Amino acid sequence: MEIYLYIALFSPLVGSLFAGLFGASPRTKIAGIVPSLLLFTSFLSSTVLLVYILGGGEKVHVEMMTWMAAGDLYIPFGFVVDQVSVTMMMVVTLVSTIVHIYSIGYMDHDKGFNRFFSYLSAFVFSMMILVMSDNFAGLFIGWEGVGLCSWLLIGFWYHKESATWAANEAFIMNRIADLGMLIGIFLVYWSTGTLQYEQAFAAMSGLDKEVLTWIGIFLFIGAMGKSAQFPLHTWLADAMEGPTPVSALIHAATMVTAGVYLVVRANPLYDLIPHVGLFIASLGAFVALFAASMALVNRDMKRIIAYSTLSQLGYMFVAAGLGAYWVALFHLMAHAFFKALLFLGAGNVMHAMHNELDPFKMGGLRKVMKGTFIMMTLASVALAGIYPFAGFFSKDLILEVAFVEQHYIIYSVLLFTAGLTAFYSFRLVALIFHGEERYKIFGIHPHEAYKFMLVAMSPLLLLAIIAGSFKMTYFEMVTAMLPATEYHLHSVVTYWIMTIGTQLFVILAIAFAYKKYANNKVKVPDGTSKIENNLCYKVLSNQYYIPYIYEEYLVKPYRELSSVFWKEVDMKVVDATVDGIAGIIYSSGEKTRVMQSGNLSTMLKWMVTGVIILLSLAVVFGLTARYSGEIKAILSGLGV
Amino acid sequence: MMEIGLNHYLVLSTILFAIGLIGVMRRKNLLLLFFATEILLNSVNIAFAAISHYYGDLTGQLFVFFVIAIAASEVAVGLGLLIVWHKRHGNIDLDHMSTMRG
Amino acid sequence: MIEPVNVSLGSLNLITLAPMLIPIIGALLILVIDIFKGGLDKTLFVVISLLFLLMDFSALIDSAGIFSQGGTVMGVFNVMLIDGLAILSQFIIVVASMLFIPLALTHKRFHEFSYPEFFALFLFMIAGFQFMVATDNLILVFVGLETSSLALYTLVAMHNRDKSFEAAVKYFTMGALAAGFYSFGAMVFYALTGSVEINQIATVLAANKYADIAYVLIGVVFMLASFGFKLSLVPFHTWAPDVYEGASASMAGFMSIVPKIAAFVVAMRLFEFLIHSGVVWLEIVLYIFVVVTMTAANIWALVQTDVKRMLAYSSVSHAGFVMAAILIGTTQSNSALFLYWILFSFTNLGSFSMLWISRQKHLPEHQRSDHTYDKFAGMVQTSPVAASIMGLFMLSLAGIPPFALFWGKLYLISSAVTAGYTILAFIMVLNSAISGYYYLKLIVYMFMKEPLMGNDGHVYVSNATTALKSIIGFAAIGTIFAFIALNPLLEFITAFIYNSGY
Amino acid sequence: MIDHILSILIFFPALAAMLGFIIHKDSIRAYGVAIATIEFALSLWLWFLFDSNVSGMQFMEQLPLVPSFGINYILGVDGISLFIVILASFFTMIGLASLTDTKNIKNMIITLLFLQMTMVGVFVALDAIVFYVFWELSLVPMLYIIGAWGGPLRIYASVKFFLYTFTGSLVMLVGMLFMAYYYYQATGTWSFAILEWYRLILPEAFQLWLFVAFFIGFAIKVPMFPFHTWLPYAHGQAPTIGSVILAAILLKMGTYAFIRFSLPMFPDASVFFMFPIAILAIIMIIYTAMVAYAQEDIKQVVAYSSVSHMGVIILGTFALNVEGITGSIFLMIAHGVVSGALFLLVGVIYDRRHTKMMSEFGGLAHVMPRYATIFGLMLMASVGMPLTINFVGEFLSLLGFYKQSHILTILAGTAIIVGAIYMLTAYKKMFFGNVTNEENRNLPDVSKRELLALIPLAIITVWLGIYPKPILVPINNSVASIVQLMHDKSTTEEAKKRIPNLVKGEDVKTLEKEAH
Repeated sequence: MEIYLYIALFSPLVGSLFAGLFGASPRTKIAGIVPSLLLFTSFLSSTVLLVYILGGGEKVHVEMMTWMAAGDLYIPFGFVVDQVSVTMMMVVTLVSTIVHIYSIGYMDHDKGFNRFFSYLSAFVFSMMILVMSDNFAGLFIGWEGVGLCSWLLIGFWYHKESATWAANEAFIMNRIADLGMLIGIFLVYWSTGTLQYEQAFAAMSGLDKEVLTWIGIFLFIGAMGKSAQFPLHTWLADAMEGPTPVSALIHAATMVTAGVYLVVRANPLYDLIPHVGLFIASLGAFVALFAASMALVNRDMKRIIAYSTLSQLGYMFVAAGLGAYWVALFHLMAHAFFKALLFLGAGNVMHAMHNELDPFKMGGLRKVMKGTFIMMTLASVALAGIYPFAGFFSKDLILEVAFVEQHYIIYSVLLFTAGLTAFYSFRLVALIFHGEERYKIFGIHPHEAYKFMLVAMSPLLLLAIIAGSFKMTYFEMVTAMLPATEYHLHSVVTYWIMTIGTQLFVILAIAFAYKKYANNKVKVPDGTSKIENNLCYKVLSNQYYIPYIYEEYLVKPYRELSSVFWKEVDMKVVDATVDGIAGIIYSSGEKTRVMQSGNLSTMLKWMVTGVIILLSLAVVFGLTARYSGEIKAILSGLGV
Repeated sequence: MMEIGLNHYLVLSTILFAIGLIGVMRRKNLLLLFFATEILLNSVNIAFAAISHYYGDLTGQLFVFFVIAIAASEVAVGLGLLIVWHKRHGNIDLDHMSTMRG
Repeated sequence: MIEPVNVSLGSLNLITLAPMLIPIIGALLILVIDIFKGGLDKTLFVVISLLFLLMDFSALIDSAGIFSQGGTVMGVFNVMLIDGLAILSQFIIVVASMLFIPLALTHKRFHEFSYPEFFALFLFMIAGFQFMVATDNLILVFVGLETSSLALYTLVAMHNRDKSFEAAVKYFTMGALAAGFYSFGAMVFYALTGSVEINQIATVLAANKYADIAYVLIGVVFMLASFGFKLSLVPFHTWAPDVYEGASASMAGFMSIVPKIAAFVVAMRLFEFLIHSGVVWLEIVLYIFVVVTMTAANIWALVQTDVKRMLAYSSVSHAGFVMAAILIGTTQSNSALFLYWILFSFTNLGSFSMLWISRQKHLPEHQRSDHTYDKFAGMVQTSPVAASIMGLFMLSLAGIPPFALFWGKLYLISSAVTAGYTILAFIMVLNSAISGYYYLKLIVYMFMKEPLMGNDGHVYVSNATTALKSIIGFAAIGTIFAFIALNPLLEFITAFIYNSGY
Repeated sequence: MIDHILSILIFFPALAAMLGFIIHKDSIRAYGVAIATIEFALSLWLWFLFDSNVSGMQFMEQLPLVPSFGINYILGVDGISLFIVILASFFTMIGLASLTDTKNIKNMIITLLFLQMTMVGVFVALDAIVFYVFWELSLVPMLYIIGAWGGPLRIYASVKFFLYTFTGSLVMLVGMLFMAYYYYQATGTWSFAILEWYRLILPEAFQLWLFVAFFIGFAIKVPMFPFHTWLPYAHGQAPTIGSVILAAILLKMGTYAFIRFSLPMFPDASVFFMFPIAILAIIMIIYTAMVAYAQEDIKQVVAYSSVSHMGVIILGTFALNVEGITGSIFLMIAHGVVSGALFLLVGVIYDRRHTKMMSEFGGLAHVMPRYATIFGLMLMASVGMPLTINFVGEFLSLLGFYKQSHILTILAGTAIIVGAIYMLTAYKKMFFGNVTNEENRNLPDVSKRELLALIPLAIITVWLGIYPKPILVPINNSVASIVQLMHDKSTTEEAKKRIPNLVKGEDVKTLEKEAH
């Protein structure tokens, strides 16, 4: 089995390097096809591993070589394929294979085609390291690696100021969280003596509660950055500057879920510190609502989906925080499928609309883009959690978890958010595909994407529809590792009331969205309508002014402080002190050199003066010696 | 009648020395400056002679002889320099003698 | 009837006088030759002087042999004193003089070397210095001091320029004042103890337990002033820059080395017993002198625009630095003094010789003095070897290892640390750091600036002959490879110092 | 030959430099490269001969120099110095290979060879005075390089560099002399041998002030805040090769000296001053990173980033445990490679445009994609991306210090944030966006000669990031012996507690190894 592990892990790397070879040469299809094939290989290997694990196989654990060893620290390049990582591997390889194939079409006309595939495959490789590593340090490699690739890909169109700005923002914000992660890792090392998951988690049960709490908090800070939890969430929406396949792969399906993965992976730790878990869940619930609310009014197709991702991540954290790790992982998986699908559909729309992102400028696209329309609608249905789509199984489960664990506030927040989710998803669908063909004003002639792109998307569609049915198989597999808590309501009646109630609520929300946006009256907003001047609307569309606050109160002061440090402190204080000392020495030379007047008379006077000074010193000394007793008496009298 | 003792000689010597010093400081004329230095040396000579007598030891007088000899040769060198200077510049004023400074 | 005085020649121990007599004889010989046949070439006199100095040197080796076997020797009515200090300092005096004399063999003709009297005076001066160091009798010190000084004044004046005369007059006048101080100081000691021998003075003062401390201090003050002049301690240093500037570069180099070591030896003999007998005042005053001299001279050197003048101030600063050895007064520090001075001689001789070979007869319009910094701008491009050698000497003076002077500084600072003068050690190193600036300034000019217009590089070696080049080469090799000779030198010096009881 | 390999390593370049004077200036570059290559091969051979399992000194040479004053010519390498020596010879080689045509190239090459002598000398000297000799001597060639080939402020910069460092090291010299004196008092003989000094146990009061004396010398060299202001000038004015060597090797002398002198000689003082120094290091990290962010000149950014990274190295050193010190030594090498490469890269653009102002550039990624790629790689290494060389060092350094203080490590850890901020901003300014300046439109991409220098660095950056073991093992062994020595020598309770005792751990570790 180890060979499959290596194939799964390294094929993306090979693909990346292969595409990288063509980095400087003009666009060539092969630079896209080969990495896609290699990723498919990786996917196949992962499937083999999945089958093996499903068949009750022992987990596959390899140690490739030593990475770092110093003192008592020993970090190998170790990889493990177990129930959790194999799930992630499947998600990652599947979605990325599809995204790769899709990108061959999507990036068709881009002159950075080869470079794109190199980055994309490199990302997959990093992600594979992240999920497959058997220790925290390896996890951190992947963690940073995906951050790097995300930086490269967000800033892929580096001639765009906004893209590069967003790339840097994403990187730096992730770095802030990574610091937390790093500290968490240090804490793990110094309290358990190792960074291997197995030994470390085994040792944790014997640790002080306080230490564990800190470890949990710091690791979670890391997770917050990658998964864009409040207050480190702003980068995700800005990251939409990257090419859409990137958004599908990185900022929906895989990288942003790394935080969830981390919490799931560290379940033995979080089991020991339920209070931190509760915090995670509360934050998750807050983010779910918070992000959904911003999605309500946004006018950027990709950003809306991004906020929805954020919101769904919140759901996952609720599950993970409440100890329902397998539920979190399950939602992660299902979400990856339908969200990637949604993004890829959005990519098609963008292509058709010549990179126009404002759904208000679209409308009625269902006529020209039938395939995309169907896919996006179904993906939105799945996202909204309508039975029997994937979202229903995973998302409702989270609601149940919250209910069963008796966190009713969380439950109600999530429930409300579910409605919002349905609303904004279908607001988007309605605006894009229904109603009047507003794009015509702008002289755009939309067209459907390449066939093969739609074909490539179809597995995702399939999975978005049926993934829910794997629930029990999945449960059996993954609970070999994760706590096998089943969340059953005490009474069947309650269960049904809840389920149906939720479904109704969601459907109502959808209907409302359609009613409001799927008609011909929708106009391109021009900032004059009443709703746009509503305070609420403003707050929401400005993302609660958080980016503004960051810019004004963090970025600007940092920039100004830096400038002050350089120009005022470094130059005018630190350096000036040094130069000042030198200057004082030099200028005292200049000032006192007049002593050497060149006049013999003065020189002789200096000599005599010297003698007189010496004589007076002698007199002083003589007197002091003579009257030392008296002087002491006087001094003591003065209280010295 | 006051007995003239060693201390008187020494005081005289010191006073002369001080006069010499003042002369050294005040005089702007090179020649007078040389005179002042001669006064310095000779004031010491007086003291040496007196002390020598006081101790009944000839070393002091020996010193005096050497000082006189040296003073003489100093004058020779000094006057030589002075003459050259005067030839070149036509004056022996110290204030004109400050091309090098700083 | 007066009894005939019977003094056996053996008890006179005339051998102690031999090293001083040889140069005197040489000087007389030169004068005699000139009387018989005038107008002989300077090379003859250079060779004669060298020969006599060589003989002097071998006589010294002889005395050194005697000393290392039998310890301190007194001679000639107990006036001459041959101890380690005397021998070491005479070695320095004679060797430095031997290196100096060939500097007369310049490419250009200079006024002073055409007089045989120049060489005669030079040899008289050497004898004077030798007398100064090889006695503990204040009279003889005075005689030696004045013999050498008067000769020196004349030698400076013989450079025959306006500035030289001015320098000579200044030097002379201040020297006369210093002589007055010296004799007054000697008088005070004589009055206190009835003796003019340092040993005796020490014994008598110790016997009455420094009862007349106030008078002792007065004597010390005048002695300090006198030697302060000779050693150019601030504020008695004012002659130094002017005289160095006025004298020829070679003479300036000579003055920075030989007269000072002679003065150091006398100062060591005189002041150390005082310090060791607990005259705290002297310790404090010397401390002040050391610090002020080092620092003040350094900051004045910073602002100079003429290299020779800068080197003058730097010599003053070095003298202050070395004065610390006398203040510390341990065997190690005294050894360090000699070590330092030997290494300093090499370096300073080299750097002044470099100036000497670049001496022009007529200054171009833009050049204000003989050796302005500007003159050396861009030297590396036109004469890289000369520039490198000059740079080497500057680095050595700044105390960059492994060049000669570094080891001197190392040992001297170590002696300060060892004797508990840690603060002094820090002041010393900080001064070294300050001094780095002005030595560096010349390097900056030579290596990093563009040459002035019309400077074809010939000017830097305009005065060079084989003899001068060999001297410089010798100094350069000595400067670079000092560390090889260091151990034997150190052992030799330490043994001599230790056996002399210092 | 093996017995004297270190002497050969030191003096071969110097000798070659002397002979270089007679070589015609057209062939001097080939000569220089050849000499540097031989030197590099020799240093690799040294590594080959080096026994990684020995923690002590190897290839020791001893020759009396001034025995009566205890100065001996003692050389030796251990895991700590070995790689810095190799790095020094490596950088001289690639520096010479990539040297662009300048005026007086002959002087430049000869100077560089002399500089190499001093660099190797510093790291293999085991006698304080010999160490000091090379330490000071290294200033001279650098002074010349900056002063003769530098920018408009070159003279100010070079003199400042020289005097500042010179002053600091003179203070250190007093410390050394006192150390020797103390040794003399304790044993009755003079000695400047470092290994002999290790055996002394000093009273804490002495340790404290000696530590400070040494600290001033080292801190200026490193340079630590607030003694760092010479560095931006030196880097800003120096020619490319000067900056490369300064950043890659010369700065490492300071941190190396901390490990060679301060820690083993003054364990109690090291513990006593650990927190103040750590705070200084943190100021260095954050403050200089912010200053770097404010720069307008790309070279200054890299220069200040050096200071910032040196802060991490200092922090690792004062972790006083094996992990931290190993990390800091590794980071020295890593930072040498990366900052050296960054300075080379800045030199590449400077050669083309004769400006280093970032505002002059923009959109270079369009024009010079290869250049942008290599720059990007080095940038990522500089911000500590895992699997690049820097990360290993930073990780271990911070990990080590975490044992001593949580809060301070968190503050120091902001290095990874602030580092990313200034580096990414600079990269964005230079490479991203559209080409706005017409002059940049037709810039040629990196040439073969430049690649010759950059490719090896890129390979090392990645290779040692993935597989640092061959370097970490020898470093680790030598560091372990030093930490043990410190533990044994320390006298105060606090120090005993802070510095781990490895003897107990030893058995456990061997058991673990068997288990693997």
